[in-house]
Amino acid sequence: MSEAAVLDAAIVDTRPVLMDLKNITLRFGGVEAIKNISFDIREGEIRAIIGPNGAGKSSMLNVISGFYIPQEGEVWFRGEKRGPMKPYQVARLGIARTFQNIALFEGMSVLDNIMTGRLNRMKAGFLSQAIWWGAAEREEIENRAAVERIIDFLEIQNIRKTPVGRLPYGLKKRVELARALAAEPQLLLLDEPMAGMNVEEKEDMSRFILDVNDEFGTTIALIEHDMGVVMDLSDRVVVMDYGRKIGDGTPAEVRASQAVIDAYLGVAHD
Amino acid sequence: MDQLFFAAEVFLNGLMTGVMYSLVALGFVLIFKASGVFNYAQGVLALFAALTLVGIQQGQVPFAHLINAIFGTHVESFGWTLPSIAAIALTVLVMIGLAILIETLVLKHLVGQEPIILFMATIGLAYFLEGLGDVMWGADIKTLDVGLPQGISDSVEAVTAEWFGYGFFIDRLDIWATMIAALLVAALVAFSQYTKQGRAMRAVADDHQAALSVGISLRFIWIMVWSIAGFVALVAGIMWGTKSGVQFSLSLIALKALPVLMLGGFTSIPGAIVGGLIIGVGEKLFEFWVGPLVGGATENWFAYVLALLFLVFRPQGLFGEKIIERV
Amino acid sequence: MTETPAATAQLRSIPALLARNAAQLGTRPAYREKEFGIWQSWTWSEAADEVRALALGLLELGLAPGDHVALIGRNRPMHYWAMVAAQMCGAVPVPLYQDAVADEMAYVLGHCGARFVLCGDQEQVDKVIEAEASAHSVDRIIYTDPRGLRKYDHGRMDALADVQAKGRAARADIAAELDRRIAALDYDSTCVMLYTSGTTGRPKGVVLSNRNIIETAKNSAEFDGLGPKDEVLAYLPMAWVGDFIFSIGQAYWTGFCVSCPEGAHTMMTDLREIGPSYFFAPPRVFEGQLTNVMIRMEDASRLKRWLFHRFMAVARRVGPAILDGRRVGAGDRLTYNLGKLLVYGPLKNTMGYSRIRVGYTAGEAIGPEIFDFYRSLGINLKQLYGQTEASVFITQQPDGEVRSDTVGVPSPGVEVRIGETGEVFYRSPGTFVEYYQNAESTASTKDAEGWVATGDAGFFEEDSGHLRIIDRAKDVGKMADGTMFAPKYVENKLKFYPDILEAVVIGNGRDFCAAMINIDLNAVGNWAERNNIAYASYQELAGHPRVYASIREHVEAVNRSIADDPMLAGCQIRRFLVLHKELDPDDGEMTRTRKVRRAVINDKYADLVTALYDGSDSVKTETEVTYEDGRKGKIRATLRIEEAEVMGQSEARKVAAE
Amino acid sequence: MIYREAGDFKTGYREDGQTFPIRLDRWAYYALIAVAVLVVPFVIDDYWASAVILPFLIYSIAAIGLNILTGYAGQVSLGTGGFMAVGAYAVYKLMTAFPEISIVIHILLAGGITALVGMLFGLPSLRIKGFYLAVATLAAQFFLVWLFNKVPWFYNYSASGQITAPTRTVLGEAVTGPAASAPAKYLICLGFVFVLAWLARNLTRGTLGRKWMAIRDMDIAAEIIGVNPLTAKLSAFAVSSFFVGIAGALLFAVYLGAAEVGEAFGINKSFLVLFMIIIGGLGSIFGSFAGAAFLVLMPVFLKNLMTGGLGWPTDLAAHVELMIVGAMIVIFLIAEPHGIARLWALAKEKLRLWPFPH
Repeated sequence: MSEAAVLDAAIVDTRPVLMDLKNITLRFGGVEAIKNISFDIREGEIRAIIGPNGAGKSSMLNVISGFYIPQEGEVWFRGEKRGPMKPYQVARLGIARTFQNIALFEGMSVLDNIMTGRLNRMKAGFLSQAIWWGAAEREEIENRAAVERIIDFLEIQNIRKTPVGRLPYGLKKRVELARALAAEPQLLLLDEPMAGMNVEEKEDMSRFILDVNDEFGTTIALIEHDMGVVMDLSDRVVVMDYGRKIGDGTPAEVRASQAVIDAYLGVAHD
Repeated sequence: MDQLFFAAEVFLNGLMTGVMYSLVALGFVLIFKASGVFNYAQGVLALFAALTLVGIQQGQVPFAHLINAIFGTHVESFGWTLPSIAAIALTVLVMIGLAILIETLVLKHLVGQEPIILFMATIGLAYFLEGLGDVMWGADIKTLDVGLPQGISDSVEAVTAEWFGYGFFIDRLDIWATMIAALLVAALVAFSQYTKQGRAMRAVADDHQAALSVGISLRFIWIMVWSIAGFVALVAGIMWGTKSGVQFSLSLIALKALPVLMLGGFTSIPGAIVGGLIIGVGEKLFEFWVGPLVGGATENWFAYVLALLFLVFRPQGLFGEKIIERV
Repeated sequence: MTETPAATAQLRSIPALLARNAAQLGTRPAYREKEFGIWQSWTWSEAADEVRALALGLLELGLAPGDHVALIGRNRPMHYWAMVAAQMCGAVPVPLYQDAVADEMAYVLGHCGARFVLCGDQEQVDKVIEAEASAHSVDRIIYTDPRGLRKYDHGRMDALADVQAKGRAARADIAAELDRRIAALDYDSTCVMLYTSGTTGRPKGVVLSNRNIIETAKNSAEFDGLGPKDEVLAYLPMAWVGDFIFSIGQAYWTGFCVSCPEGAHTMMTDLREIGPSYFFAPPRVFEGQLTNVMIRMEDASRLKRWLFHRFMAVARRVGPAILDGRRVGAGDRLTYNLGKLLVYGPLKNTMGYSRIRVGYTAGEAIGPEIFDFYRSLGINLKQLYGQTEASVFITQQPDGEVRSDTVGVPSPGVEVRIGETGEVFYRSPGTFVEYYQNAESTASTKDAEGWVATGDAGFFEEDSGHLRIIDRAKDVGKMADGTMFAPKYVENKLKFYPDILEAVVIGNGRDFCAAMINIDLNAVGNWAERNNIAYASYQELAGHPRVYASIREHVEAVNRSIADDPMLAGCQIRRFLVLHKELDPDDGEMTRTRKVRRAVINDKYADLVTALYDGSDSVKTETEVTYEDGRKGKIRATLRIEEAEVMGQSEARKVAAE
Repeated sequence: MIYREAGDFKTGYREDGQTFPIRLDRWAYYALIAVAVLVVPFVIDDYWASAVILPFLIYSIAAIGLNILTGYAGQVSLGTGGFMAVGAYAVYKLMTAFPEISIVIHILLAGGITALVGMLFGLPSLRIKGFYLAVATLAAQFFLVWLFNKVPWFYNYSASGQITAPTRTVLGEAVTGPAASAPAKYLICLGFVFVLAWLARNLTRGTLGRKWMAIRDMDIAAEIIGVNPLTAKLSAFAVSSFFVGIAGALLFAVYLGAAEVGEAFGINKSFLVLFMIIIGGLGSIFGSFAGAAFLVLMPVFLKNLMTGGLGWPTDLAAHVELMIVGAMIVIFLIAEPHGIARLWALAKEKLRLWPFPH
């Protein structure tokens, strides 16, 4: 903890804080998945959460995305304390995410999957939808146009109408990213975006993540195993181990930190 | 005062019906645990078993109706009457054969399909078996008598009358049925807990791959559970059949077992037992107290509504533990 | 069908044509591009507006008359707009090949002294910046697709959209100036400058005037009755004269619609969606598609294959005749129509040729059976002969007189004569003005009366009056024994086999011919799969004995057919080898238009050549290759050399006699 | 083979998103409508109407309704029969209570009422999932049937306990009651089918449809990307029940004319409709029609074959029919779990690629 504090101090970043997590503790029954963790995410940065398997990274992401409600601690977003909320309400605040083991809607086409990312922007009334007239059709077309921009951005034009069920793993990951982007989130959470990818796919994905951050100025928080990737991508890194925060700072600082080294040498990581 | 005794009597009857429900529900649970199949045909199996039993016992010619229709013959019966034991034994064989057929013709080809598809398949199966039963043995209502004692048990009445000054009316068949069912339930539980096959069965339920890797034959397990289910169905069929004749309505006991499963959980053996008792007692008492006010016949739905309300407040069922959802 | 808008006296420039189209065809589609999942469309009036905005923008950025505007990118409406916009400002558009590597680009940019460069995307921008090291003339870069360029220094760089915005904003002050410049354009002002990929030496900048382009467009459009209702798909390099004639010249003259595919990889699907009515493709495209068709049919069910072959046979017999409107037996006509329903129709449809009225192929000779395949399906595919210096058209085939072995009759307005050396000369309104800053090669190509030497050897058939091209004039040489040596002629015959991609025949001044052959990975690879022949690399496949065997069969078949022609009998191939790598423009072995560079190959593969003649039966070699990303590497290989049976002259005579 | 798609390109998202993007399909669809409206009414007779066409149309509506709930929103329901009963009894009460108001209004209202009941029984779906929910819906089935049986108010205290549809007219033509002619019945049903199918298509292609499918495919992910499960599921139950209710109303008022809840709307109805969408294809409106057609036509065919053709006694025929239907369902599930709709799609793909295999 102390060391992490030191690292925090070492960072000079003027960008305003987008999300601030204060003393988060999360329990499942008796088990403490997250033990009193605090860190912040600044606007426009790429923030990585790393750590060995079972360090509580995914739980942390689930807390941020409102899927788990922590027993203790506060979540501040855009300067406001976030009360207990349903996940879909959190999504509407402008937080989108991808999942560790892909959670696409297998029964729908790539296009429809990405369109679901914009559901919250479609306000047409029931009647309008039923007769497909006015607002409903207009919205459909507008949002389709927006989605097509993302499809173009992620270079998945040729699979537009394919059912996601038929896609290879790497492309599914990309489609999931597209779905998250479609929501035009302020904060984008990526849970192991490169898990199970080959080198080439990893390079592509890294490029996309950087481009997203660069072109749309989206703030990104990501969990990743591959240290190399993390070091290249992220502005700041939080290191977790056994539910505790053992490091926080720029990639360089974190790499230098003894606690982190121990944690990583302690476990076999992929 | 009498009200109370009535209630107690109703309660007892409820318990007995409940045991029957548990028995049928057990059939479901076994199959669901072992093959993930939600076997809607369980009830029809009972009907089919009963029909077969009667047919064999009275020496009917299978498919007589069809044969006559096609060849214009008039075959009806072999003209013998088998002793109940023999008939039952033969019927058991038939049910096992049926289990094998079902496995090879249907289940084998549906491995890995979504549960809903498998469920649909069993409904299709139910239709088929119902038709088959009627075509094989004719659709007329049959009386089944394997020598189970029937009628009001005078002894019980006498004893109770002596004790409480109020004679309980309890059908001897029910007493027997309850005892047999209880026995069977015990036997099944013991089987699944203590025998090799039983453990294999549970292993399959927990993890197909693992089970396969340790060399348990899925086919064998499935045929076994379906045979057991067939046997359970036969017993249930005998009870019900003896009580109210062998006819289509017999297959409806399946529908009675469903809410039991909801209460107890599709995979929990104790759940099936306790759930059965709760439902049995519950619906009898409800009919006893509330029935008259609303025109009766509340058994049709009470069980379901009870289970429904129960689940709304405890989705994991009686014995399930709380589910932590993960992404 | 052809309601070409009335031509009036003052249609003396492309901008003038644009104005006319905007006025007369305002609501008809002018451009389409597949983007964001649909065909984004612009009517002529919308297009005119876009172009004008762009022109104003360029003006605002200080584009001066006489400046050169280089343009590197795939076929996109805005790129065509940019060319016209440049003309409006009195500048000269110079489209470049987008696959050109940096140093090629550097040369061209330096040579024409381009001040403005328009780039399609980041990749091209990077190349230009790299090229600037040697070409200092560039002082403004404009890009179409902003992706990834956000962080670049924008001091001297703008997005095309922004340029248009600038223009629209400044309209009030500079509109007058622009109109003045447009008005200043006349029939002899330069319309475009195109660099010929020159089979030898540095590329030359061919200057084409409005007269060249518009006259040619006019004549050729009338020749085939093109009208505003026609549809073309613009997918060939914008730097190639053909694309300029079709997508600018004819499009602006007749007012038909130009559609651009989403990208090279979606070209075939886009072709199918658009279903053009007027289509041009070099033989390799048709070859590729045919090979593709055959491969896909291989996996088809028995019945389908039977249907296919059955009806294709019928088509081959009567299809061309029906297409040329000649008399055909009622029975055949019936089966043909049935075939149309079951096979030809669907086939054309899946290839995207359902609506083709006129299709052209040129640049290389096309294999007879390939040519006939498409003809027999009822696709009016024709050949033309042309070159950049002629604004394409020299000769072309009129409907009804189409054959695979000729290139047709002189195009309207074109005079053609055969020099005493057998070289083909022409003179036409399309004849180019000059080679930019290269007076002496201009002089050496175009004489005082405006006759231009094509550099090809050929002759007119007495009976039909059709021109037949034998080979590049300078490539036609003499064997040691003095008989005629026409490598291209032989190479083409070889390349007609689907599994031969390229072939280089040598033998000038030698006493026999030898060949180096490139297999077609697509076709051969598939063949290997079907005969389950395992192979790890192109090299291994190329060296496979069975591949060699089938190649030898082809070679010998070719020998036999050559032997029939006493004039060329000497060109039969005695020894050949299969190359271990594909000939590649990036290695300078071919031109960007995929013409073999003999000189380069002769010295690059000198060791192979000697081996072919010193009788050795195998040769070790090491070759330098350039990878897509520009890195260079070496590949080593040991190539086998095999003998092919040749027909002695006497035999040949016999064969001919039989 | 028959498709000619070259040159059939889209220049806008409206075109691209239309129901029949391929020109040929569009024409086929218009042709079908034309035949249904301009030809059938003049050739239809009572046998065809009562044996095939009316049941087909009415069950199509029910199937579409159930498909919305089960196929699109992934909530398995075995209560269809009960909800049809609600529609039937609602329209009966309305017809008899307000004879002066148009039957069409009544039928729509009946749908609305069923929608409310459907939402009520849909509430548990927020806590209960999968089979548990499927079984739970049986509660609706049994309770509703029991209710209409036991409460005389619903059947206006008629001695028989049956409900009988009085004669009602649309544009002066009797569409219910004994006086109704086959064409009139046909046209009113056709009208409802056409409009409802169109509504279903619109709802399933847009925002609501995507919410439903998201919930179906992965409810957790759906909630995390911002879908409110409550509204999504309840809306599915409501819309579905609306369709089913109208189907029930038509079945009783137009087709049967008189009904006794037990045998007209028993659990077998629930299964019948469920079979229709499984065999037709989950999550496909076309599939709903296909399934309805299949399960309406097959029994008719079998009956004619066995009693008419082979001259078997009807009871035997009935039993054999039961066997065959059962077998067909199993076979279908084994051969093509995604139903006729998938078969159709595959066939169409083949035709589009012809003569190529892929």
